Amino acid sequence: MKHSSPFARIMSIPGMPMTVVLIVSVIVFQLLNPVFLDGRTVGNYLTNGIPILLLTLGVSIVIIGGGIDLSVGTVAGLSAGTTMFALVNGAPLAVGIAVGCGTGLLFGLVNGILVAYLRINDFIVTLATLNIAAGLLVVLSQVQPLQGVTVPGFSELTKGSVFGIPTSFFIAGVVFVIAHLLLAKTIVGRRLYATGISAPASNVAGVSVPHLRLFTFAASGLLAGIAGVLFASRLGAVQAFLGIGYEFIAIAGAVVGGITLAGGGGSVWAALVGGLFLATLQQGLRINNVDPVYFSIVTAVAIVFGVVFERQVRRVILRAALNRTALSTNDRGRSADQHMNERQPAERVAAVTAPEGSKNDAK
Amino acid sequence: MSQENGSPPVSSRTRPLRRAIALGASAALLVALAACSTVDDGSSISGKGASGSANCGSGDEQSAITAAVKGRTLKVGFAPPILSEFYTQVEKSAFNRMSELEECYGIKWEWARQGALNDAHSGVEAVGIVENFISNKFDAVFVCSAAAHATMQEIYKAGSEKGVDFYQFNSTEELENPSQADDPTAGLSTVSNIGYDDRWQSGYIAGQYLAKALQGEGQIVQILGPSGSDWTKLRQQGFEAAISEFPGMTIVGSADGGYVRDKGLTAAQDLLTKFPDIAAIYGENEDMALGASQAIDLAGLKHWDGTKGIITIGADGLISGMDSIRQDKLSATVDVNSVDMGRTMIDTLFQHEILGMTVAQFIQIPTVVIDKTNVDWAEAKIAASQAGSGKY
Amino acid sequence: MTYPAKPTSTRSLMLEVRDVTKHYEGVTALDHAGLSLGAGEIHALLGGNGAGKSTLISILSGVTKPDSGEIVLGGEMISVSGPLAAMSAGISTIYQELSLVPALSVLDNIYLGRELKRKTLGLPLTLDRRRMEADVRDLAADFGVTSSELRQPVSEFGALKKRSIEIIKALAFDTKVLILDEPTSGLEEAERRVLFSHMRSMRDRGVSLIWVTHHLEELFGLADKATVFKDGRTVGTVDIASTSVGDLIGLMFGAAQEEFGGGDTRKITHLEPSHKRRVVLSARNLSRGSAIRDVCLEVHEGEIVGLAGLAGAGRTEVVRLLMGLDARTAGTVELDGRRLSLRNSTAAYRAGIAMLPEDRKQLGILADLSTAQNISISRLSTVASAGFWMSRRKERALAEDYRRQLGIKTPNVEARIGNLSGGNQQKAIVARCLNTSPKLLIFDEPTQGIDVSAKVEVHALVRDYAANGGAAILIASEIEELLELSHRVLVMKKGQVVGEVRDIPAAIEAGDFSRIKSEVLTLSAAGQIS
Amino acid sequence: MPSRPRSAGQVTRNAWERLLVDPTLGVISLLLIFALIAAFALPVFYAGNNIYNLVGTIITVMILSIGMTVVLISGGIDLSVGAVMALCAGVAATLIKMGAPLFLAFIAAILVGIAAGLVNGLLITRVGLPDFIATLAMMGFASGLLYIATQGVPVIGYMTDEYYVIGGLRPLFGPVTFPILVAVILALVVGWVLASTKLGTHFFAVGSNALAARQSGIPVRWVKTQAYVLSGTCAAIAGIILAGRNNNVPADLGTGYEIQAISAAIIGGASLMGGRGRVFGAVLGALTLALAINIINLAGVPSSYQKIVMGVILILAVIANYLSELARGATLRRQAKRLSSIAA
Repeated sequence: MKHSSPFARIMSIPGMPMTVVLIVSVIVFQLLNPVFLDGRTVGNYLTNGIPILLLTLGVSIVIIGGGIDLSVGTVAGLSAGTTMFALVNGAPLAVGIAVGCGTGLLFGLVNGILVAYLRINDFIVTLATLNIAAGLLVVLSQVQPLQGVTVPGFSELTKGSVFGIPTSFFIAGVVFVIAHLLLAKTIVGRRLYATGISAPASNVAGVSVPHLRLFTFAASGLLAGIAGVLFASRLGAVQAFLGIGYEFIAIAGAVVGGITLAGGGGSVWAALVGGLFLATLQQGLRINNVDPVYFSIVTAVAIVFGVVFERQVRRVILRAALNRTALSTNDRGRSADQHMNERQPAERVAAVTAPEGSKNDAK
Repeated sequence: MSQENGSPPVSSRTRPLRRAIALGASAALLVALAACSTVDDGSSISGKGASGSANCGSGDEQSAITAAVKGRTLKVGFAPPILSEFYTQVEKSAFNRMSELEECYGIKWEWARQGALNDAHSGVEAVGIVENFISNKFDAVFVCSAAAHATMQEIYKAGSEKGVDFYQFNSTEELENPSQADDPTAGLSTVSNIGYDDRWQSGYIAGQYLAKALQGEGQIVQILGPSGSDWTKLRQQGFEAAISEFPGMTIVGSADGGYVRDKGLTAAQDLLTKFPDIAAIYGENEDMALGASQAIDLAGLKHWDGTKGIITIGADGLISGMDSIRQDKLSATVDVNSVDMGRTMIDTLFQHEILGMTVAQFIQIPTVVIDKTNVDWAEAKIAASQAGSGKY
Repeated sequence: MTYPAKPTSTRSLMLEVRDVTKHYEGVTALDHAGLSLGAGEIHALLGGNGAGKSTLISILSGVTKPDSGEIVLGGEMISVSGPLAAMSAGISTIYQELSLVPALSVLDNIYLGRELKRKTLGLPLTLDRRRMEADVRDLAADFGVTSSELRQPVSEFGALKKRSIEIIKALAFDTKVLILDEPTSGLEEAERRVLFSHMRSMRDRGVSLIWVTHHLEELFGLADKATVFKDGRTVGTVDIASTSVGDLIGLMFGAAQEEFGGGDTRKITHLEPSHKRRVVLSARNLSRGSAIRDVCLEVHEGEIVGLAGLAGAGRTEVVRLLMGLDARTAGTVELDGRRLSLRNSTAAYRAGIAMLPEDRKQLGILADLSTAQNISISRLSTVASAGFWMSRRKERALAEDYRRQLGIKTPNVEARIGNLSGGNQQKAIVARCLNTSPKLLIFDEPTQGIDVSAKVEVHALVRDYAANGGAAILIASEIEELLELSHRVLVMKKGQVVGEVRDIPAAIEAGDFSRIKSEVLTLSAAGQIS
Repeated sequence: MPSRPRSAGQVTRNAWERLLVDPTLGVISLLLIFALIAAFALPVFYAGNNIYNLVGTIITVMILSIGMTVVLISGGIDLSVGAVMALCAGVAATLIKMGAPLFLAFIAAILVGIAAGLVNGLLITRVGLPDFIATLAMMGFASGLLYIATQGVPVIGYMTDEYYVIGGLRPLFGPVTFPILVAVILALVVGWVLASTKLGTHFFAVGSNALAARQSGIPVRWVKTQAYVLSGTCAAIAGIILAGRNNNVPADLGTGYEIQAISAAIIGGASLMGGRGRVFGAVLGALTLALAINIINLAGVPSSYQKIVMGVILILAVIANYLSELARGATLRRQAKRLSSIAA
C-alpha cells in the first residue's frame, strides 16, 4: 500500500473524527427517543442552534487566522437589538437586516483595527468590546422595548419554510457554503491559513497580515451580525443580556470540531460539526428530560473528550502514514531528525508541554 | 415515529430509566465511563405526600372524581427561568399537591423539569426547552420565563395547536401584554397565568410597608436587579408608584445589585457612603436586601427596631431569609407565596385538564409582607410545604 | 559495526557513547551509533542534515531517551534520565537556537534549574542571589559580562553576549563535556574569533567539547578530532591535523565530491564594468529612525551586491525596508526607474522585489503548508482563475516546474514542507521568490543552518539567478561566502554604509582574496570610509 | 523583597527614574487618575469608610487575580477560577452545616481547589489540551457539580460567629479584617515566591521560553501544573472568604469572576503571552476595577453603563501599560547611554 488508505485520508480531514462522533450520538439519541429525529424537532433545534453555529463559524475564522474573538456573543446580542430597534421604529425589512449586520460588521472592524493596526492583544481587545457591546444593548433596551415588530417577512426568516425546510437553513447553508469556498478555494483562504501558521513568515512571503487580521475580525463581526438578525427574528423580542456567555460555547464548538486554537488548522466543516455536536448533545439530554443540572458537566466532559478523540484519531493515522513513508524512503533518520529540528517555535513549545508520547508526532 | 396523543404513554417507571440511559449513553459516548449509575433522579418514585392524609372531599365526591380521572397519567413540564431556592419552593409545593391528588383520585404524574442554567433572560434556551416539551407531547407545561412576551406567546401558540396546554407562573404577563390597557387577555395562548399582585408586582407592597413603618417620612435607596431586565423594571415601577403617594418620602439613589448578595452588599455600601442618613433600603429581591443588611452591620449602623434604625425590605419569601427577619437583620420581605403558587398551579391544571373547567386567565396568589410579627407562621407554612419527600 | 577504529591514544577517555539506537515513529534516527571523546579535546561532530547528530545531542543532554545503548562518562556508565541528570553528571549543551529565558536576569538564567538557596525559617527556600553572583562573578568577567549586567534581563543583550552567557552557564558548574550545536550561527567574523578563543580556553581547563558545525573550514586549527555521522550511523573518526575538507566531505556524503569545498573551487561570473549595465534598484537616503541612516544603494542587472557588517550593523534592517516589511522614515526606492511606495511586502512582491529571509524556520517556511503552497504563496494570482479562485492543478504544475528546475528533493510537492530537509526548504523559498518574476532578489543568510551539499546548491542558485540577468542583494555573515558570491560589497556599520569594495571576482582571480577579506573586516569593525 | 524590580541594575537611579522603569507604572497612573477624578468630582469618595469598603469588596477578585497572574506568567490561562471558587465555597459551607469544625471544612475546600488545579494542570500538560479549553471544561464541570449538589438552592445555615469574622463582616482587630489580612499575606507570599524562589524563577522561565526551560532541566509540565494548583488554591481561599461574606452559597456564585480576575491581572500588567506579570500589579488591577464600580455608584451613573465602562477601562489599561513600557524603554536606553559614557 503505497498511498494512505481512503479511510485514513478521509479521517485526516479536519472535523472528520468529530463527524463520526456526531453521527454516532445522533443514532444513540434517536434510539433512546424516536422523537429526536422527528422532522419538527430537528427543525426547531437546528433553527435555535443556527445563530450559535454562525458565531462558531466566525470565531473559527478568527482562530484559523491565528487570533481569538471573545466578543461574538454580545455583539450578536447587540446586533439583534439594533435590528429590532430599526424595525420597531418603522424601518423596512431590508434596512433592519442591514442595520443588524452593519452593527456586527462595525464591531468586527473596530476589533480588527485595534488588533491588526494598533497591535493590541486580541484577547484583551475583544474582552473589552464584549463588555461594550453588552452595555450598549442594556442602554438600547432601555430606550425602547425591543419587541412588537410587524414588518412582514421578518419572522419568516426563522419561522417560515420553503419546500418544508426552515428558511434559516437556507440562510445558514448559503453562509456556510460561501465560507467554505472562501476558505478552501480562494486566495484569501490560503492567506488566512498561512497567517495562522506563522504570521511573521507569511508577512515575509507577501501576505499583508494586518489586512488579513482585519478581514478575519470583520468576517466574525458580520457573522455575529447575521446571527443577531436571526436571534431577533426567532425571539420576536430582544432583551438585555442576549448573547452573554455564547463566546465560550462558540469557541468550545470550534475546538471540539477540530480547529486548532494555535491557528492555521481546521475548516468550515470542522466548525460546523463541532458546533452541531455540542448543540446535539444538549438537545439529546433535553429531549430525554435529563435534569439540566447535569448539562454543564456532560458538556465539559464532551469538550475534553472531543479534543482528545480528534487528536488520537489523527495520531493513529499519522503514525501509520509515517511508518509507510519510513519504509518507502531510503534515507532513514531524516524524517525523524526533521521532526526534532524543523518544528515551528509554537509547536516546539507544544512539544515541550505535551505528553511524552505525543512529542515527536507530526502535527 | 411518535406515539399518538392520548395513547398509553410509556410507563412512568421506564421514563427515568431512559433519562439515565441518555445521560449514561452520552457519558459512555464521551469517556467510555458507564457512569450512569450516579444518575438516579427518582427511580423510587411513589409520590408520597407530605401531609400523609389529604382532604379528598366526601366519599361520593372522591369516587366520582376518581372515575373522571380514569387513572390517567398527566405529563407535565416545568420550566423555571433559573434553578433557585424560590423555584424549588414552588416545585416542592406543587409536588405536595400532586401527591395529595394522586392519593385521593388516583391520578398519576409524570414531571420533567427543564430550566436554563445561565441564560435566564434572553429566552434563547426557553424557546428550545418549551419546544422539546411540545415534541415530547407533554399534556401541559408550566413556564416562567424572563424572555419577552412576544417571544413566548408565539411558541405557546404553536404548542397549543399541537395539543399542549401552557400555563405561565410567577408571571407578569398581564403587565407585559402590549394590549394590557384595553384587553389584557388579547393574544394570549396560555390557559392560565398564575401570578401575584394585580398591578404593581411586589414593589408596590414593599413601598406601602415602608411608608407605613416610617409614617410617610424619610429617604430611601433602592438596590435593583441587573438593569435591562423587565422584571427589575416592573418591580421598580411598583415601588416608585407607592413611594410617590407620600410626599415626605424620596428615593435618593439606586444601584445595580445583580440579584445576588455580594453585589447587593457592595451596592448598599456605596449608597450608604453617599447617603448616610437614609431611613430605608429597598432590595428588589431578598438576596440583595440581605446583602444590604450586611452593609448596615459593616457600617456600624443600626437595624430597624420598630422605631428607629434603617429598614431593609426585600421580596421573595425564602425560607433562608426567615432567620434574618427573626434576628432583626432583615426588617421585612414581601412573600410572593411560593407555597400557594405551587399548589394553585396544580389545582388549576387538574381542574382544566381532568375536569374540563374553564379557568381564569389571570389567577392571583395572595401575598403578604413578612416581618417579625408574622414570621413564625409564615416560616412554618413554607417549611411544611418543603417537608414532603415527594419527588416526581 | 562501523565503530571508530582509532582509539584515542594520548588523552584519557572522557565520554564514550556505545551502540546507541533511537527510533522515532518507525524511523531510525540512530543506528548503533558511537562516539569516543578524550579529555580536554575539541571533537567535531559532522554529518549532513538527518545524519543523526541532533538526535545524539538530545540524547546526551537528556532531552531524548535512547531505545538502547550505553553512555560512559569518566569510566562510569551513566543513565541520562533528563536534562538535569545530564547537567549534574557534567554534560552541558549550548543549543543552536539560544536557549535563554528572556524574562529572567542573566544570573537567574545561568543558575536556571540549579539554583542556590539559603535558609528562610530554617528551610532552604529563598534563592541566594548574592552567593550565586559571588560564585559566578569571576567566570562572567572572563567572558565579558560585568556584574551589573548579571542582573539585567537577558532580553536586553545581543547574540554574542547571549552566547557568552550560555558558555558561562555551562561552565558555572562542574562541566566535563560541553556540547556546542552550531555555536557560530548568527555570529560575526570577529565574534567567531572571540568564541573560538573561549573554546580553546575551555579546552585548556580540561573540558571536552563536542562541536557540531556545518562550516568545515572552521575546524582546522581548532578541533582535535572529528567524528562523521551518516544515516544514523558512525562512519568514522579522524584526526583533524591529518585530514582535509575534501576527505571530510567524502566521509559525510559517501564519495569525494570536489565541488563541495570551502575556498577551492570558485565559479565566478565576470561582469562588464558596472556603468555599462542598467540600474535595476536605486535606493536613496533610506532611513528608519536612528537605526538606519541615509543608506544609498544601487544594484545593476546581473549583479550580486553583498552587504557586509557586524550583527546589528543594520543589513537585515535595510532589506526589510526594501521589502516594505518595516516602514522607512525617509528615502526613496526606485526599481527600473519607477518610484515605489512599498507599504507592505505584498506591494514589494508586486513591484518586483522578492526576498529569501534569514531564519528559515521562523520567517521562511510555512511549516504546515505543502511545498507547492509554500511556493505559490508569494503570488497566488498565478495559480488562480479570475484572480481569486485557487486552482490546485495550476499550483501543482507550478511546483513541479520548480522542483525540476531547482532540484527540490521531495517525493511529493503536496507533502508538508516541514518534513523536507533544510536545503530543500531553502530551494522552495527560492522558488517562491522566482515565482514573482522578481527584478531584484534579496538573499538574507541563504545558507544558514543547511548542510554542505545543500549549501553548494544554493550558491549555484544565487549565481544562476544573477547570470541570467537578475539583480541580487546578498547578506551572509560568513565572509568567505559573501566574497565568493558577490561582485561588489557594501560594508555597513551602525546603520550606515561605511565603505564599498568593488570588482571582487577580478580581485579573487588575481589571488587577492585575503586582502579583500581583511579590507572588509577592517571596514566592518572600524568603519573608516575608504 | 517581593516587589523588587527584576531588572534592577547597579545603575544609580533617582526616584523619578525608578518609577519610570517600574513595570507597574501603567496601572499606578490609571489608578491615580481615577482617584483624582473621584476626589475632585465626588467629595463623598473620601467620606466615611468608602475606601475601606472598596477594599473589602474586591478581596475575592484580588485573591483570584493573584493566582491568575501566576498562571499567566507561566504562559497559561485559567477560566475555571470562578466556578472552582463557588464549588469550594459550597464544600466549606456544606461541611460546616453538617457539623464539621471550621478548619476541617476549610481544609476540605482547599483540597478541592488543589484537586481542581491539579486536574487543570494534568489536562493541559499530560493530556495536551489547550489551556483555554481545559479550564473552560473545568469551569463547566465545577459549576455542574455545585448545581447537582445543591439543585440550584443556595447552601445556608452555616454561618457562625467565627465565620462572620472570616468573611470580613466583622473586623479582626482594629480596622483589619481577616480577608484583608489573608490577601496581604497571600500577596506577600506569592510575590516572594515569584521574586525570590526557585519555583518563581521557573514560572517565569516556563512562560517566557518553555524550550529553554526544558533544556535547563526544569520539569516544565510540573511547573505549569503547580501554577494551576496555586490558582486553584487561591480560588478555594477566595471561596471560603466569599462564603463568609455572602452568608449563603448559591450555585451561580462564581459567574463572571473569571473574567474579572483575568481583567485585573491584565490591567496589572500581566501578559497573555507569558513570562510577564506582578502580584502587586494584580492587586492594583483589582482595585482599579472596584474603583470603577464605586465611582459609578457614587456618581449616580445609571448602572446600565457599568459594562461599557469596564470595556473602556480595559482598553485604557492596555494603553497605559503600553505607554509605561515606552517610558521604561526610553529610560533604560538613557541609562545605558549614561553608563557607556561613564565607562568611556
